[in-house]
Amino acid sequence: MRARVCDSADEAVADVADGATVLVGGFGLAGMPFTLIDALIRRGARDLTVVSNNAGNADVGLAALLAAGQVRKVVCSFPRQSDSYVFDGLYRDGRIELEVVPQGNLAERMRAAGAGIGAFFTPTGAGTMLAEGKETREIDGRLHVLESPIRGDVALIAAHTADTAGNLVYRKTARNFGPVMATAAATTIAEVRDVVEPGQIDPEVVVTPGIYVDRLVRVEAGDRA
Amino acid sequence: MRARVCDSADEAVADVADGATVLVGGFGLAGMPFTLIDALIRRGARDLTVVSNNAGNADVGLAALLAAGQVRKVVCSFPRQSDSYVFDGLYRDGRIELEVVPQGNLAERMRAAGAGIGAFFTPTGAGTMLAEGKETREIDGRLHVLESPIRGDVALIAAHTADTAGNLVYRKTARNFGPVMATAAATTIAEVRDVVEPGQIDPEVVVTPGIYVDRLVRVEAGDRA
Amino acid sequence: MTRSKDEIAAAVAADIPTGAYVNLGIGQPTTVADHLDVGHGVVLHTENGMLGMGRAAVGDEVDPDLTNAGKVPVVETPGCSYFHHADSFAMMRGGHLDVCVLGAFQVSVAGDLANWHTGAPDAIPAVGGAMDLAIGARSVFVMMTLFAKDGTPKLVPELTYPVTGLGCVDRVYTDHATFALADGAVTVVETFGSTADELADRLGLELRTP
Amino acid sequence: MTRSKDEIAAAVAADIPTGAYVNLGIGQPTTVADHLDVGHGVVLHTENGMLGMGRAAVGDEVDPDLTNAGKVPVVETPGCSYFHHADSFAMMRGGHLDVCVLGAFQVSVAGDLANWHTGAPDAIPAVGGAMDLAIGARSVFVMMTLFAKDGTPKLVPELTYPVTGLGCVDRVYTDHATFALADGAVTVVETFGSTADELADRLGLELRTP
Repeated sequence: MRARVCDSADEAVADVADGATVLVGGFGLAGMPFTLIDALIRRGARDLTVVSNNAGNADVGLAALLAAGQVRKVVCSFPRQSDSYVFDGLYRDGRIELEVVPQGNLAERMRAAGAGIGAFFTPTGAGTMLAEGKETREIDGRLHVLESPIRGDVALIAAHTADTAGNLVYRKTARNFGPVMATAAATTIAEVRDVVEPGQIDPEVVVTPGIYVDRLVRVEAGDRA
Repeated sequence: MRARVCDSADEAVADVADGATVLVGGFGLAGMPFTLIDALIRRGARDLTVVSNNAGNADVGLAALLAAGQVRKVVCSFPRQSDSYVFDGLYRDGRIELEVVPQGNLAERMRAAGAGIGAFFTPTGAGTMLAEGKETREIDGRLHVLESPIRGDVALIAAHTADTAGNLVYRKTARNFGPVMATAAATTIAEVRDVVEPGQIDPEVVVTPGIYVDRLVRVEAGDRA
Repeated sequence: MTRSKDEIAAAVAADIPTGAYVNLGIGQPTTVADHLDVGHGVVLHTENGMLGMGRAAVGDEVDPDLTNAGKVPVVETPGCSYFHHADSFAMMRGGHLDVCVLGAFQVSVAGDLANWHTGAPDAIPAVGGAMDLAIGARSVFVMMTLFAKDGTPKLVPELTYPVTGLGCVDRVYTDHATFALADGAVTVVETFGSTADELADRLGLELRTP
Repeated sequence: MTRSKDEIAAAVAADIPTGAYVNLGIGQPTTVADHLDVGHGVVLHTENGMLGMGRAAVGDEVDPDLTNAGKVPVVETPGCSYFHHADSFAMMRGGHLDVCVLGAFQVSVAGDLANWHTGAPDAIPAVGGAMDLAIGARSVFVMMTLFAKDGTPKLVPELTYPVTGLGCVDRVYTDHATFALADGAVTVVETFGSTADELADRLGLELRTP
């Protein structure tokens, strides 16, 4: 169904339920959907599983969501950063679960969810403690591990421009996980700096086709942390 | 290594060896690399395995390569078309082998080759005669079949514009298999209508990053059949 | 009176919700587009890498770089997009299309589909995107005549033709009736020129009525 | 005299061929860029979705939407391109990068790499793209000190730290020597301040000389 342009971020996330798996775009701060995360904090949904590359920086965005006590588990590749003190504290206090996934497997597992691939053999992580308990197989003389899709109930992503058909374009390395997460969630919500009419984005340069986008929220550039 | 702009298509395909697996872009005639195929016919490499969506139309492009008797086996999704009489004749005479692969598995198997995925479980084709002899597994209540990567020794593709860093953009539905095949071959050769300097293609709109492209041949729009 | 092909296409179109993402395959099902509000209410996907496909191109609109899955030149609609083949089939396989419409040689009561290969020893097999569409779309609609030219039923207890996809068909639109398939049972939605009982007799199947 | 960090970086750079596609990970290895002809001879890949990454951004060049894998703002080079994360890691895993340069806690004589986790019970595990880089690039170069601060060798018979990747390291550049690893054997390429025999003694390893 066509993308719906919401009046507010609060409206966009109003049905995110307790216990939901939420895919959160961004690599560090680039591409992080700050406005949607802030709305999710106001929404107050709890017991969330968050899938994101990092586990929050400083006190903004994902870190603020963690600080609000709404997240039960983080699935990410790199929680430990110089300014990830919110996560660090929760983790050391035993108040949050952590599943570390190699970054390429994290991306590929979400891609598999979006692409209808049931499971895939990857050499990444094979023979390491992150593959413990998982099926392995030697293929062409190389050890592979079988990895499964990661699906989201909802994806919160940030893009640059959308049209009202839901097509998205991104900006520079802020693209990162957005296009993959958009395919992997039952409901995808994108915050964008501009919303234009269908036909105003060249069909050759669309990165995320509108079929993957359910809701749009326009944010002012100044809304960004 | 950086893409090399060849003086001619003949130079570009000069090292395609007998017995090579050649990925050939195009869906029907759209995106078919006519100029490179004609050069491959002049080159005369034999005993080729061709991977392409179709098995040639009328007497041009891939059909001409088949007619020249250079192809031992075709791996494709849809050989039977109203004007595929060259293939039909060879096949009925027992002079060419055929492996039929569901179109999405064909694309995904080449994507796996390019992406370093050892094998993947797909629901497409599971339980059909095209999955006979292949490993199957029920995942989340659904039957899947394990499919393996398809690698090429060389990919021949057509794009619209390249820069000398090898970055490619395509045009409309002529994009089709080009970007996937470019990732799946040891050597990728692209015929393009224009070659520009690095920086003249917006980095946001590059479809095939230059890392996947080894050789470029400029063709006049009028060179197309 | 049985339904004409055009009436069948119109019936399929009437069951496609506004805003749906739809793939019409190749051949007969593409005529469903004539009954859809394409480019506004409904968005057409074509397997060769486009969402927002428009109608057939005419005259100067014909562009060899822009065709549908049947290699017929088409036009763009506002808001369309292009993507490569792996992305296009990821979209199909990943369950993102709301509806696809396919022709068939046979459909079984379990929703198994046969539409890619007659199994005849001299036939050249060609599958294209049929298996991907069969298992990928949220709803799979089949358009076909209910009986082959020799009178043999095409809605059958079990397939005798090679399988395209297992348990994938949701609705079957034919000249004689529309059927809904679920949980191994066939429900007659509406009939044309026969009663449900008469069809059950001719088909040799148990048919439910709504 | 042993080599300085900058001399190690220069030695790594000298072994990277013109035209190579290279990933320099995060941290110390990124200093190799200072010794490369980036944007002309060598093309840098960054895991967060860019090929043709340029130098660190300064002043008005800083753009929060354009960073390297260490989240440091960078600039574009002509001919660069952007892509999403699954495509970026497909590029890495698919063996398309010529060289990647990584730091390490330990490297074994078999080329096994440990660089992501100390295994300490109070450490928060964080792997990032290290495992993808370790198994993906055609050549994996490690930059490290040859001995830990307590004097323990970091080139070892077998890893005691958790594995990042098995049999993946091709060359090890250290303050004391450069080593080439192949087929379970270690060859000393050049030494600084010690002889190969002295290093073999300190490491407790059999070292070949070219």
